[in-house]
Amino acid sequence: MPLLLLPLLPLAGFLLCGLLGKRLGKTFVTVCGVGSVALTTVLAYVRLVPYVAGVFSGHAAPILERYGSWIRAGNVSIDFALRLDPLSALMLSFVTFVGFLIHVYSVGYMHADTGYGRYFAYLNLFMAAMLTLILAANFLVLFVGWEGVGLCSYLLIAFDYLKESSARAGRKAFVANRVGDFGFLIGLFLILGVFGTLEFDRLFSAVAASPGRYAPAMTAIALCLFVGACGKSAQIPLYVWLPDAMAGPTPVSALIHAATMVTAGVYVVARSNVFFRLSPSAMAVVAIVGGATALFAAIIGTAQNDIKKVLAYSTVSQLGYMFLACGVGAFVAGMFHVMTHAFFKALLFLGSGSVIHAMGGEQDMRRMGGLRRALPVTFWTFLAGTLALAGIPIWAGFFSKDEILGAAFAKSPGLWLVGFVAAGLTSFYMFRLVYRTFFGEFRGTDDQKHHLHESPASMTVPLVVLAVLSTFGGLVGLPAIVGPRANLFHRFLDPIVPPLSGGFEPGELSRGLEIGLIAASVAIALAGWLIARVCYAGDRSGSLPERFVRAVPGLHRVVENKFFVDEIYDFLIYRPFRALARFFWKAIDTLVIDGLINAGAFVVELSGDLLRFFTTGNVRNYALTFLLGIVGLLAWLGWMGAR
Amino acid sequence: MNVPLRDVLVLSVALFSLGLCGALLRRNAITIFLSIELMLNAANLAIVGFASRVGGYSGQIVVFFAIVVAAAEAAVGLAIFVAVFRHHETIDVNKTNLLKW
Amino acid sequence: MTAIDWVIVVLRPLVPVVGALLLVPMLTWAERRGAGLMQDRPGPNRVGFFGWSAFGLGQALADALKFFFKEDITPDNADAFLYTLAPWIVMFSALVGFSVIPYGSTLPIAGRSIPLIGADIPIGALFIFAMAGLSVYGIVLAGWSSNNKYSLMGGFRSAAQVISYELAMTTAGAGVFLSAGSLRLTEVVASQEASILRWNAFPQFFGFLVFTISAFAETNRVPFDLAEADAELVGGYHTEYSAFKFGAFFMAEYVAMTVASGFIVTMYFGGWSLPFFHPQGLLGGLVSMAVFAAKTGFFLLTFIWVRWTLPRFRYDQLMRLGWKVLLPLAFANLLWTAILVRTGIL
Amino acid sequence: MSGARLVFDLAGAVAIVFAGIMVVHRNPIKSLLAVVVSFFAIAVGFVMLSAPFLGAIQVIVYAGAILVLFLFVTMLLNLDTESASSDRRPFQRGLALLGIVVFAAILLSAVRRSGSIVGPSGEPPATGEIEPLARALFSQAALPFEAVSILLLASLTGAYLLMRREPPAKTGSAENRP
Repeated sequence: MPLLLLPLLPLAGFLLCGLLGKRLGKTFVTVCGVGSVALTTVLAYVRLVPYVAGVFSGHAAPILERYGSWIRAGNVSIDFALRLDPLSALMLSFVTFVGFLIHVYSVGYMHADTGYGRYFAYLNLFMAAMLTLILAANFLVLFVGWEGVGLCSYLLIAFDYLKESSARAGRKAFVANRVGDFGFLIGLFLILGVFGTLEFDRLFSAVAASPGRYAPAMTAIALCLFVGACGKSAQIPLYVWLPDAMAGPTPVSALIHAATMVTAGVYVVARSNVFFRLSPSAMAVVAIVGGATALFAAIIGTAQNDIKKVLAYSTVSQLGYMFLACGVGAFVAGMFHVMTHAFFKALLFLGSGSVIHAMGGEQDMRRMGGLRRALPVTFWTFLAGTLALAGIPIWAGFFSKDEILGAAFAKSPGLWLVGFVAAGLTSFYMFRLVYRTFFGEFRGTDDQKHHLHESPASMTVPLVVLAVLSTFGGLVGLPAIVGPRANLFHRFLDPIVPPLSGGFEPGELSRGLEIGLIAASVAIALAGWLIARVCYAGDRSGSLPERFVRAVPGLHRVVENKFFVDEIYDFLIYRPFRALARFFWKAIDTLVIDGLINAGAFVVELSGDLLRFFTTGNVRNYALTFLLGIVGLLAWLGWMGAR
Repeated sequence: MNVPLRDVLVLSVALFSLGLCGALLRRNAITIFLSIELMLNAANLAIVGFASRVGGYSGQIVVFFAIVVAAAEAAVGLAIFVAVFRHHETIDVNKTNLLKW
Repeated sequence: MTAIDWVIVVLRPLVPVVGALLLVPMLTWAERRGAGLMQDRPGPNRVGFFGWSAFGLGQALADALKFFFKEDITPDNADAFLYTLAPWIVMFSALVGFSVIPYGSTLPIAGRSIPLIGADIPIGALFIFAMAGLSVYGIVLAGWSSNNKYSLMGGFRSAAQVISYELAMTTAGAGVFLSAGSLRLTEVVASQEASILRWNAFPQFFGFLVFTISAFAETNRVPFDLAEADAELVGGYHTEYSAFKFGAFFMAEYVAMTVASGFIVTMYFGGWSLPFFHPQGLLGGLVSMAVFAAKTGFFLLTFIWVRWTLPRFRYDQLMRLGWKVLLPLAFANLLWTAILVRTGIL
Repeated sequence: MSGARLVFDLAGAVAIVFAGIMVVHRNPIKSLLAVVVSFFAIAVGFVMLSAPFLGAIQVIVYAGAILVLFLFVTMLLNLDTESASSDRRPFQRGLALLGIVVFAAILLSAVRRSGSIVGPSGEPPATGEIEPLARALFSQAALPFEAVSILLLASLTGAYLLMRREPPAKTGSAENRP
């Protein structure tokens, strides 16, 4: 079974759903859309299981499948090739599985939508692009998937294209992504210029062979790639599109804007860790941007009232964590968090989707409350996701986040402090969300109250499965204190971070310090929980936050309005750009170019007015003119010949 | 090669000039078209004359194609005349000046 | 060249031409008697010679005399010159076709071996096509110069019909030239001499069919006689004609039939050759002429038989048959023959 | 004077005479018939120039098809004899005649001066046979041959579109229906 089949199957599903979906009806779309992804998942695991087993028994060599030459120009030759190595295997395992679950969930969630066929077509196209991205064996194939997921993200955010805000959000996502993609593309050209190839194997072995030779060029390449990663993974300063992207259907937020696509940036950084590690300054930039994003987004998240917006900022914040991990050299820890985050954030989004579904489209937490009794499955699974995200021990997020914080501390206590505070905030806003939504009295309309119901099985089953994964998924990466070989995840993924002389290596912690750090992070998570409970549950719920707001009104306004970042961008970038465009339109285009063209037209018209009197419409006049011309020509030729 | 080339060329020039006369002096579109065909034939004759002097078959092939093209041209030209006649009830070229400014 | 050579050169094309002209009275008689046979009536059976009825053979001569002595009318507003010229164009173009058809092998006389063909020119077949194409001028001009709308319509129909069917006929004929590798009719006959299976009518059956049907159309015979169509157009292009000018049209039709039959025989039925009997010398020459005459006679009888069997086509049916059935069929036949020749079967 | 030259010159004389008749005759049908004779004479000229195939094509295609088409259309349009009176345009006529005379004079002087410039190439002279012509036509000129067939198809379609009446008539002839 060739790897190529994995992207091709969803692509076929896309074509079938997109071209025939409207004609053949919903059943056909369900079978094609979900079936293709189900088959892809099965086939992916058919490939994965033997490979993973092989890696654990010491055969970690990547599988390379080449399907033919794609571009051949001069001495540059790029193949269309896919590869399976531990990193892509990891991504493949959860992208297919989570993707499949979300497809199943979508069947229930989208059942009443008129764009059912279109939705599944886009979703399948996304799967095809995402699989291309993670299975790519060189940067060009990766870029195809990279652009493909960007396109699908745009299409799905603007899925409800009749709504002005959705279309606007889609456009914003697309433009922000283009900024990042531009940097990414420059990075690719730099790589091509320095190495003459885009093949992962050849690139990384070339660097590993002589790090000193290539180190000077690495900062530029790494930073360009990181710009691309910032765009795709919503980091400062390009994060603004992700909160708006919540305009798309909730399963899309779960699949694309939480579990898979947004982690592509982390994936690329981890994939090209060799480049990054050779440039300490680039690593510092990655770490600082990641840490800053983690804290910044967490702060904004505490003041949001839209259930999906909270989760969106949480996603931005968690992505910041992943980059923080990469920035301090803990690429494996970063990827570990990618995986656990995929489980619990998909779970949380799907849970919120279930809530929104039950509330008839309502997303504002101020009108919810007490949903625990009406939606028991949703509540318990959501709680599992919250515990995982907050970093409560046993649940998946605890292990990954803790590993990141540990690595950050080893590198720089300052970075650790940022992550530590962000962890507390995370715990706070997540439990705030849970208390506001599931506890207390119902604050919505009577109509909504009447309507409350648990979601259908197609939605709850994926929730349960994801809840189990969120709860126990972290056990594959037990911390080092449990035992030297207990961390299966490291044993599997370590080959992707080859030893590099002169490279940037993560620091080591003493055993005691590690235990202390774990205790500290558990403590702050519990503290966040406690504060949330005090503020939003029990007797004095509500009054405490109000008093806080009254005490520092400015701060609250700033946070609630997301630090006015959109407005700043509007002022700094959008308006000058618009003015420039206006200048080019009015001054250059209308005056200069149109003027030139009109002048030309005027000359033509004038000469036509003068010459038209020769056009008598009488054929014989034309023939006579023709003859006289030929006679003249012949006479001239004869005269020339006579000379 | 019994026919001298000069005979052929003189005949060709004569026919061509007669064709020119018809094309320039007559007003009936069909006659003008016929005159054009005559000029075409005069040219064909000259080519065949040169071909028989030069040897080989290239000249004859050229004339063959010229005749085929003439057939195509005649079909379209006559169709145009019929179409013009349907509109104007005449094909006198002095009375049909659609292309006038 | 001696005087006898000149005599032979003149006689060679003259023999079939005179033969065809002499055949005309016989054919008119055969036509009428054939019609009688098919319609279960006697047909002309009285006019004979010196008291002997001779199956009515004398009727043809009587008709010929009548043509000579009737009043020759030229309508007032007719274009007298073209009106007179038209029948002779038809007659001429019909007769001259015979000068390139081989009507026998060779005849050894006075120490010379005389090829029995008017003129063995390299483009023999094209010559016949060219002459058949010219005959349409006679019909169209007759129709136009009569200054009669029925005549004009007959002329129109004839022009469109002949051009349309000429295409199918030449395309079908191309198959024969392909297998013979020549346009020279003697070589066309020679290519069919070997066995009866080499007669082009067998490997190119559809070509033969198209060719024969087109020949009917080219000679304006039923079921393609729309140019005269006595039921609709009175007499078509010869409505106004009388006396000997009419006689010329009348004769030309039978001469054209004879040429067409001879052409079909040459193209598809081995010409003068017999597949199993190859006598030499004087006998061979005479036998070959007899064989050619017999084969041609068979097709002449076919012409008559068809005339009294099939009704006339409607004009649109005629056009549809020519362009949509016969022409594609002729091209298919050409392709088929090309395959046969390429694979070496022919 | 050889036989071929005699025949050629006679045919040439016929061609010129009938071309002249074509130019001066006011009745389009008579003009057309004059052209037919002229083309027939040119066909004879082709045969005398060792191009019998072109002679046959000339008769079959030109005389037998193209000019029949002309005749057909001329009769269909029922054109009157061209009247001599209206719209004479003397200046144009004079200029045209002058142009033609000068044109013919230039060409004839060119023929007189350079009749011997063209000489035989290495290729064998054309005989009356068709086979070498066919070989040349279908090998070295195969591509133009195909192109010309497409041209014919295009002109057929074009002629049909131009002649079609709007709305297109139903199939089946109207003239035979009551």
